Amino acid sequence: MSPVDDERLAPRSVVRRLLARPELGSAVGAVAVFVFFSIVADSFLRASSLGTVLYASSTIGIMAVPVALLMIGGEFDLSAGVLVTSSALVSSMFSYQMTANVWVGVGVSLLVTLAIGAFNGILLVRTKLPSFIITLGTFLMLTGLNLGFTKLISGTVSTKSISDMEGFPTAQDLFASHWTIGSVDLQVTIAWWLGLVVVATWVLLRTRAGNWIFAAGGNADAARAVGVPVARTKIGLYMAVAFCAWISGQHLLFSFDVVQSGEGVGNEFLYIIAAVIGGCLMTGGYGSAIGSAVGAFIFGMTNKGIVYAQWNPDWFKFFLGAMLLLATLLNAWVRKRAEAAA
Amino acid sequence: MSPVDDERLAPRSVVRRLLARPELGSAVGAVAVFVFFSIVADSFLRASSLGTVLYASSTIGIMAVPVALLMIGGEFDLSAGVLVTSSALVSSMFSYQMTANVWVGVGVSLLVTLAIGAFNGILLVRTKLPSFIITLGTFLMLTGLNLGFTKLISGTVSTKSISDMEGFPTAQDLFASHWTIGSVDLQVTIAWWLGLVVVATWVLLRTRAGNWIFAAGGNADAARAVGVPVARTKIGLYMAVAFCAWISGQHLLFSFDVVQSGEGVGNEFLYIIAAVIGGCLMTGGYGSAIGSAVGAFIFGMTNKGIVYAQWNPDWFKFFLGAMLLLATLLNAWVRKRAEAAA
Amino acid sequence: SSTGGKRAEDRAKRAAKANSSAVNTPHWTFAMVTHSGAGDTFWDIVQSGAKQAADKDNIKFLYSNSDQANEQSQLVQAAIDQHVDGLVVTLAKPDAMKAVVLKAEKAGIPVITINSGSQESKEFGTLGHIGQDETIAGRAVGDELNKRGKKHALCVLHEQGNVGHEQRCAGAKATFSGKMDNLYVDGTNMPDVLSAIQAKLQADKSIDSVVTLGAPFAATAVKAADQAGSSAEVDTFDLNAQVASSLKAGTLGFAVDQQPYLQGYEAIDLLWLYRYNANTLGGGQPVLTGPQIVTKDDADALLAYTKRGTR
Amino acid sequence: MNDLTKDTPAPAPAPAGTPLVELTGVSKSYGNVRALREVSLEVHAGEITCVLGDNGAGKSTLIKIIAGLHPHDAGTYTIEGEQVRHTSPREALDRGIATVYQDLAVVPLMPVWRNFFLGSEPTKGRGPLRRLDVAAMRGTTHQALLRMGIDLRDVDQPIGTLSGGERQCVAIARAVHFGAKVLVLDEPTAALGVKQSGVVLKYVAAARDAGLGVVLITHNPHHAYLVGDRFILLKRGTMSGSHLKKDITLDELTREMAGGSELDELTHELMRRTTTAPPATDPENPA
Amino acid sequence: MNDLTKDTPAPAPAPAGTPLVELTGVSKSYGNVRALREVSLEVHAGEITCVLGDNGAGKSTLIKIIAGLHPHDAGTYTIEGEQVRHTSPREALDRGIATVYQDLAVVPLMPVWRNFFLGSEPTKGRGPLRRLDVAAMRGTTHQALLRMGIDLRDVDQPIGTLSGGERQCVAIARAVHFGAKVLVLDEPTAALGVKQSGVVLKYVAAARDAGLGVVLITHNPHHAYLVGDRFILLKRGTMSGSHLKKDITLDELTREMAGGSELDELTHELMRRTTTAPPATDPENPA
Ligand SMILES: Nc1ncnc2c1ncn2[C@@H]1O[C@H](COP(=O)(O)OP(=O)(O)OP(=O)(O)O)[C@@H](O)[C@H]1O
Ligand SMILES: Nc1ncnc2c1ncn2[C@@H]1O[C@H](COP(=O)(O)OP(=O)(O)OP(=O)(O)O)[C@@H](O)[C@H]1O
Ligand SMILES: [Mg+2]
Ligand SMILES: [Mg+2]
Repeated sequence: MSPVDDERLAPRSVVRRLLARPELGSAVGAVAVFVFFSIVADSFLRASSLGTVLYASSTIGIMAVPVALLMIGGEFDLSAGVLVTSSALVSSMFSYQMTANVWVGVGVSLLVTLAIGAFNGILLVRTKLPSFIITLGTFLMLTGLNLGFTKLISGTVSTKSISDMEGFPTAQDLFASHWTIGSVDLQVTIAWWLGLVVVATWVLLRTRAGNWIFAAGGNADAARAVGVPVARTKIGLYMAVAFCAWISGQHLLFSFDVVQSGEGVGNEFLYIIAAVIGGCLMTGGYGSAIGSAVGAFIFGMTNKGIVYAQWNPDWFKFFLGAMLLLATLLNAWVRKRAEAAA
Repeated sequence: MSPVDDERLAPRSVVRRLLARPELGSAVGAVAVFVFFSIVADSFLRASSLGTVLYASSTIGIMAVPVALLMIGGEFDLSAGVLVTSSALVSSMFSYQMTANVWVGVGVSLLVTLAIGAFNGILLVRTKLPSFIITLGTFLMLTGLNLGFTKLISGTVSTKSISDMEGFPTAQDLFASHWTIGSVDLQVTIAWWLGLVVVATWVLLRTRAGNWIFAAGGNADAARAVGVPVARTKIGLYMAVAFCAWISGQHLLFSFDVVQSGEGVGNEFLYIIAAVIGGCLMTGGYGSAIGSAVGAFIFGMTNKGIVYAQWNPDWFKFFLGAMLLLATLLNAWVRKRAEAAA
Repeated sequence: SSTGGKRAEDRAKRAAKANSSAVNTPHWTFAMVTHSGAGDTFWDIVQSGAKQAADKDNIKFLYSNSDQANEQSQLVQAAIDQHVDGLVVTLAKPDAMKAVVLKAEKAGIPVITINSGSQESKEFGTLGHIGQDETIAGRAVGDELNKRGKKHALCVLHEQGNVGHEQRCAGAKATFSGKMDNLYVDGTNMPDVLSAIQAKLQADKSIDSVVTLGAPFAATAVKAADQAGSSAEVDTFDLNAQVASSLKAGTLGFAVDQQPYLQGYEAIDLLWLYRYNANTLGGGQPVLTGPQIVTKDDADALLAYTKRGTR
Repeated sequence: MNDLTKDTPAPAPAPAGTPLVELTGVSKSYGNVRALREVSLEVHAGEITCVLGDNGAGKSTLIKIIAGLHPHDAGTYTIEGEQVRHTSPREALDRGIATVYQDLAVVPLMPVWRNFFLGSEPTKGRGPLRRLDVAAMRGTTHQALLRMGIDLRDVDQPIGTLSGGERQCVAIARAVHFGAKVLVLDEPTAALGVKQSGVVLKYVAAARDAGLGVVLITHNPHHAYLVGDRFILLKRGTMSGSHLKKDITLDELTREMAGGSELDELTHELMRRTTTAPPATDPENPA
Repeated sequence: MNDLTKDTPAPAPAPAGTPLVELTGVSKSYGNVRALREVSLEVHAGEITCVLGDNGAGKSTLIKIIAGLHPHDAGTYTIEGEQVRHTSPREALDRGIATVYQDLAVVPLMPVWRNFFLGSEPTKGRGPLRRLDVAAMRGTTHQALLRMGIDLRDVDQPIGTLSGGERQCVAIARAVHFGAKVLVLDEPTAALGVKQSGVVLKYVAAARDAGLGVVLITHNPHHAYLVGDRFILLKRGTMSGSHLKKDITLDELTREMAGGSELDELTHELMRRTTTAPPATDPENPA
């Protein structure tokens, strides 16, 4: 039977149906922001500028994907920002101190980062404390460890350069290369970002794990009652965050060669912001990976668009806040209209 | 009838009953932290140090009280930190520019700050967007406005001194005086803090508004269905945050005379941290004002205790994170044990 | 008082250490409280200078920092509570520090100010000031840019609302004869720094020089200029190993050094001198550690020092 | 504290014949889901109006419109002759309409007594000393539940830890306590035990006798027939019948509720499979 | 897709006489609340065990222990003779125990079909291409609900927007679909219409006929007496009776459930007040 034949349903156009989806409803805000800056900022529409905006969006977007998944699963990760730095520091310092091929460092870093993610998740499910306080704890601890270890090992607050070490060029190809197509400079992070969005969307919508993520965030007790392994799902989500932090961390290392130990603080909020603008609920159970990408793109466009528009930089944050709020309002309004349309 | 007579109830000691309350269960962590630093830090137990720790706790605690109420009511306020600065900037710049009695500036600042709080609340109940995104928007906008206006008016990033203006001494008495009792220096903020905790506890437990706050955070739909004015309650909570931000802002102004426009960013999390350590649920509907005070005290003690203990400052954040996590774990564990005891 | 236990053990250790250090004055404790954010290169070098002096002078050195005025004053108070024997503070936000600095002096603790706040330092009655006014450093940059014939410069601030940063840019703007724009970036997010500078250079092709306010951002600015296809010269405040080698390689125009090592070292040493010998320095005037313009020619000599983290 | 048969003030007499609540041609859609179409209903003082219908027929939607939880899309809603369009349940409450929702509308983490009085807390003292009358609130709660046959250990227990039926009793006791003119009950006896169901029906009858208008939703034709004066039948969002008690027998009512002939077939099938004798002919509990 | 009478594999025959599930002297406290004390129960293949009792008697607590949601504090729990102590509902599910909880355990924001299969999703493909069999999941859901008399517009609707009864039907259809050896139902017909209640009883009977053990909680003595083989009566957390069908009449059962003589009084009181004739002597729906 086709549901549209039911006399209890009013017919609804395809456009409205699409706009009601969390993935697509949020795109309206992105289009609006794009059009707006195309008009007010001369240089915004240039191909080269697009490359810059996409790069800025991708560096947030890569992390916004797992953070969105985690939020759908009902949890936060405040340590995501510094974890990126930790991951970069581990590869760099391990390779340097052991005079090893940088790939060894990269591998060790993956293990360490995943272990930290697992630590977050296990502590969460064991202690049943709110994830805010758990990951706040790891956030502070990692911040301290980043600084403490770097000073202990390098003697300064940043790592030593590893650009002349074995394996650096190949690792750089993977994590920090860029292609120039015409006048557009496309960073490899954009490919990583899109790849992650596709994989995350597939996982969310077409696998059992995805079903479990929605359930764990939507109603953890009910999910447990019908046999969903909620604890394992949440630990897995934290490890997914860690995995993406590892990618971001390696990008940081291989594109800037030297890592400052104090970096990453505060970035966790950018990821959450991207996820929320893209329609993820703070309370869990609702959202999408594509939405997080749209959110990251809105953030990236606004953030850089204000620079392209050459507005007075003293008011930068004001414009940023106002634009983000407007874009999100527009998203929400469109989605509501689309849903409510009889 | 006395519930203890019921054959379906196991008897339970008074201590266990008290420990199961959110207000008191959290105090165990505070005692533990206190004892710990008394042992490891020689200068921690000195009377003058106690004054410093209490002052540090009170500056967070004053804001943690309304933030805890807001969290019980199911919402966040990310703009709370910069709102304090805005409030201070408004009084200072208004008084200076108008060459008015500083009390006029203080009054104008109260109105402006309350208006910003009301703006947050109204936007929240109107748009039904998550409070995270709304107050993130105001956070960014206020940050921009603080800097933009200050530079516009003063030409630099800080305000002009108003210490020689009319009314300054009396205002300073109210917001930034201190009493020296023996060798202990007690700031007036401590009195404000305790006063706010008492009022907030009274409101929460003994007034209709308190009932509504718990209901709005515990189940907003149900609360609305039985006639609770949820929207008004939430707007009121945002205005309570604004009111306390005004107090903190005036303290900032009258104790330092000059206000830096870039300050306050990030403090909103300290308030949330204090509330969460004190037992407030991130999901709303549970918590207490006393808990927030205990949380602020734990945070203040830890933060300063590490300094008194003279540990390597590179690892400061690590110790801070670890101690906070341990204190919260201890709180949660004690409360659970107390509740579960048959 | 007691003859055993931890304290006695500490005393013995101290005695042993005293023998190994250059001086045998009592084991004083000096505290330094700065307005630095966490993990800042500049303040790291200040600290290592201070530590070096502390080791030589048989000093126990305590360091704490906060970029919030309120918090910084509380940290000074904590140092007073610990009855330290000497105090080094920065006066980036002088009004916020006034009360507590006076309190320290009242408690008999000698205070020396470093880095910023040369004017207020005297006003607060401290022993002296060692450092450089951020505005003066900025002015030096403006002059140097003029000398290099630049017309349109970009000042990259990596912390919004930071007083010192504003003063640096304002100083440069004051002496620079061309046009100067500010750009705020998020210093804890290197990709953001990169893309923001890149965007600015793409938006305004007339920019011919970029001034970063911290050494770690210089390399990123170079990369941004490169990717934006801009030929702008990158100059920076402060030094580190990367900056020194970039100067040598010619990818950076110049750097303005204010010798942070010296600020830390001298402050502690002066406190020691004061306690030991009641010496003061500067004759009521601030002792300036900069600004010193470092270019390709000087880079070679400095490279070794930057590598070990003392320049 | 509040025994309906004696304490409730008699409602102000409405103009003769004017129903307390009247819905005419009311419709309601959720997005593109049409939950109600053209439904009319009258609630008179001293009468019990039963709304009956299959699952998903739109009964709760109708209730929510009366309670002011959702505004109606079309049609008119009048209270004592005055046309209204509620934007919040508060307005309906202030007009004397008390409702028990199917999902109960309780705040799980709050103590039972706070839930009982939520939205209508009694206070004592004045000025800044005005405060909740906690002792009275606890006492009333405990008494009201005891009268329904629920002997709570502790009214300070979070309501989320009560059993399903206990929770339902709190919601009903609350509505009965605050009901001034109209009492609206959405499947009040769903989770209740035999004894509690009896008490609820007794309350409903008492409320009617005290001159209140009652709207009762139930899936139990026995309950409905026992106390109801009017029966509104909903089917897939539309009205499929409206009867006065005198015009219909229990048999017919049951048949209509179950959708006619299908029922016979089903009963037959079940009979065949089970080895038991047909159930005793006793009346349904407590009737 | 899965009609119990034909599709369900017959459970592996347990050693003769060994109950599928046996609880002996089981107790459970929530903090200092003693919800269950020394309760024993047996569930045999091809038998329906009814758990009856007042509100708050501890029925749901018993169910949750069987379902593995809460571990028991004391006593023993054996499945097919093997002593167990579940730490998660997954273990009980894997042992073939499917449960309908009183609070239904659904995830409101998720579509109906995802809720239906939650925790036991069918997949197709292999390796990295292993994915949910979405078409089958939707189809099965729609069919299973249709057989219960619920004609959903759209299985993609979030389950939170379904009516109370529709939601309950999803939960029951799910348990019936996945129930392998033991089916545990906590007040399954509470929110159901006349027709749906009949279907559920039919399902229960069919499950029994297919050799499953069934635990049924209900407040309706007619329903219980119609299908039950054993009756366990709980009162304030303790067992107050355990009867085989042959040892008890419907009348006695109803009386015991209502707590004895109190009921008569109540019925009497209600009779006096209402002006209606005693209800028709028709058997309760659908029986
Ligand atoms: N989590 C809990 N914490 C404390 N007490 C609880 C909790 N859950 C249930 N109880 C108490 O245990 C007792 C038994 O509850 P249970 O839900 O098992 O009753 P029930 O027999 O299912 O009742 P009903 O017929 O109303 O559903 C109740 O009095 C209830 O208040
Ligand atoms: N918020 C909503 N959004 C979309 N559809 C809804 C919503 N609420 C209810 N519906 C749909 O409207 C129809 C009527 O629902 P309602 O709750 O009024 O039924 P009901 O008659 O009370 O059923 P029950 O006897 O099962 O409680 C149902 O089919 C339901 O799926
Ligand atoms: Mg309903
Ligand atoms: Mg139950």
